Amino acid sequence: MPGSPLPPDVTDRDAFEEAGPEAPEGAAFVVDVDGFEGPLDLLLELARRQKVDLARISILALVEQYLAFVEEARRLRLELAGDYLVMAAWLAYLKSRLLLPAPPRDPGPAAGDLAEALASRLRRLEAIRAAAAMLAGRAQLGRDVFGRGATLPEPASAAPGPFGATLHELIAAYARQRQERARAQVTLPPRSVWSLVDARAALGRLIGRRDDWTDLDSYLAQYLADPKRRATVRASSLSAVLELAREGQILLRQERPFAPIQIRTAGA
Amino acid sequence: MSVARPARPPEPAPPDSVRLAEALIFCAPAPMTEADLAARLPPGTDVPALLAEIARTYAPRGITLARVAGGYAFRTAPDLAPCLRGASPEPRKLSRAALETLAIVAYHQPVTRAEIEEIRGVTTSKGSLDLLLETGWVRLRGRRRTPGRPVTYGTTPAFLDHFGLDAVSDLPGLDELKGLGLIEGRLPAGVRLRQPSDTAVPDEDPLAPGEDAAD
Amino acid sequence: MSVARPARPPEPAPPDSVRLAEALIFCAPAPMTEADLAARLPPGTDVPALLAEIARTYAPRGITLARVAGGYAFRTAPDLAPCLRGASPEPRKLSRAALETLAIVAYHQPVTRAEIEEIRGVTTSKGSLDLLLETGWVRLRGRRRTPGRPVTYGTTPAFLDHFGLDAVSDLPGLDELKGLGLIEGRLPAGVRLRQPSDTAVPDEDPLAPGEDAAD
Repeated sequence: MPGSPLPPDVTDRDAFEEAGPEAPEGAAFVVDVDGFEGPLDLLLELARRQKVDLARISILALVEQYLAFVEEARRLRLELAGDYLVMAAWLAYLKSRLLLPAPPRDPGPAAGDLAEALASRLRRLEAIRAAAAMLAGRAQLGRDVFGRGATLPEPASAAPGPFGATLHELIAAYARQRQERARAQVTLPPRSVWSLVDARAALGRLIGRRDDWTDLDSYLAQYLADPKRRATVRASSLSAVLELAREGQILLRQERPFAPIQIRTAGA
Repeated sequence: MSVARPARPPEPAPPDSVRLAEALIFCAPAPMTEADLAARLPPGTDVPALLAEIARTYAPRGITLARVAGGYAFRTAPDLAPCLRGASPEPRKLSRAALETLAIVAYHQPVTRAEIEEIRGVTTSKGSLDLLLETGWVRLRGRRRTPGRPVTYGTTPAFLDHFGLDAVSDLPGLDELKGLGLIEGRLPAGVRLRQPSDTAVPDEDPLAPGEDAAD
Repeated sequence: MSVARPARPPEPAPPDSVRLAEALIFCAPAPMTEADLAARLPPGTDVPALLAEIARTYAPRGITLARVAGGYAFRTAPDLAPCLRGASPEPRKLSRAALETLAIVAYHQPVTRAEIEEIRGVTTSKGSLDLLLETGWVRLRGRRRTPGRPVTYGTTPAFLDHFGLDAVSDLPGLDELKGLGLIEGRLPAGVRLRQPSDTAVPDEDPLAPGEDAAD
């Protein structure tokens, strides 16, 4: 493969958006991939460097160059955006299909078709790029040609003009209004909390009646019924039984980690 | 009188300084003074003579060179004014409140005035709805079958026509507004965003004959 | 070259219909179609001949008659561009991504957001389409008759006007791209692209009356 797979003069914010300030120290060498807007764009650039008509590029060579690029980025411990890795995985699959004979009665599409589909996508992107350049190169209103600059004085007794608004103004107004309402209306659902005091009072009432080992949860059945309260009931009742045990009112036991906690009154 | 004379020779081109001066005056947002022109024309241009030449050329035409506010501008010939009155005046812009009210009518129709106020979170002036009725984009649809039987509002075919829609349901929904970057994040449950529709609804009665002319 | 020639005779006056047409086109806020003109000119006026006459008269001047967006408008002569630049504030330049998105919308219209992303191979950054909608060059066209009924995008007359095009079929290189099969390219299953058109296409839009896309 000719030259380094890494273009020397580039930096891509998209490609490296996940490499924040906490990027590994090892990535001191900055690889510049500016201008690449995603994996397809990178592939197109690599294809252009084959300096042949897109209709006659070697897809296999292109795949290898792309995989080498990703490999190099990995070697440099650069974090590539997910899109690039997804494409790399697909290209690795394509490469294996291109190199290995197709398994008998393979239900998937032929390797040649997959390669052609990729080449066709690249040709389409290149074509639209060329079209965009042609469009941008045209004489543009307000840049190259100009219309009447001044607003004309309204002729006397002119009828008022028709009302004008664009669809974009309309939907933007709706979105803005809904968004503002959303901000104005932030309501947090009230949290239902079972306090330590609640837990002690409830357990105190219940435990006094039993003197055999009983699962803590069986006392709490009625309180645990509401899924939203389950966490707070468990947390507060555990704290409460620990307190009761420290005060010598009850005994606690647990046979193994995560087994049910059992309690009985200390006096029995 | 026929104006098509195919054998007519092309017009002789005026000097470049005249062409440039014409273009400058035409595209300037305000009348151009002789000094403005002198600064943009080739050095040494006789600006007064050039303006006189342009004025003479355009004098018999539909567009003439006028001296206004200490400068020069192209204006339609004064004698044509009666024929131009009402010729495509600049469109009037809707206020933000009117645009928002229109959007709510479009997305939430059929909707009553009280509902519009509840959705917007502010009192909607009657003027805003009256203005929208005047645009021809909003209509009285019927009456809600609730106490007080309030009038419901909806959009008109002229609304669809103006905004290039085939149906109200073609208005973009939540996902599309998000995709366009117009809405960010999640909307709380209390803030409804409707997929609009303008079909008949069960709790609405049609207006009595002649009632739509009343309000 | 001196332009001041005091002895020069006054220009012959063009017919009144020509003068009126010039004035109408000059003061219209948007390009005027032949139909717009016919409605405002004396009955029986040969509008195409009259427009040809105006175009011929103005061809060598600094202001010329341009055919844009299916209508006619006066525009400064394109060759004067270098001398006029800076006469008014430079319009905002589109980013490469926005320009590419615009080109896809123009050449592939009607097109959905998913198709734009498929062609570019990247997620369209939020705001790119929004920006194009805001410039008034791209519009929501309707909905594709495929599952999910995605919104389709197309270009506006303002887009044609801005790029000096009479119609979408005048897009540069369009025939070549079509010939190469690059407009009707491969797209995800169930989605077919056709040559750009800003008129209704068979698998788009027209909703049956009363069809309800409510969520």
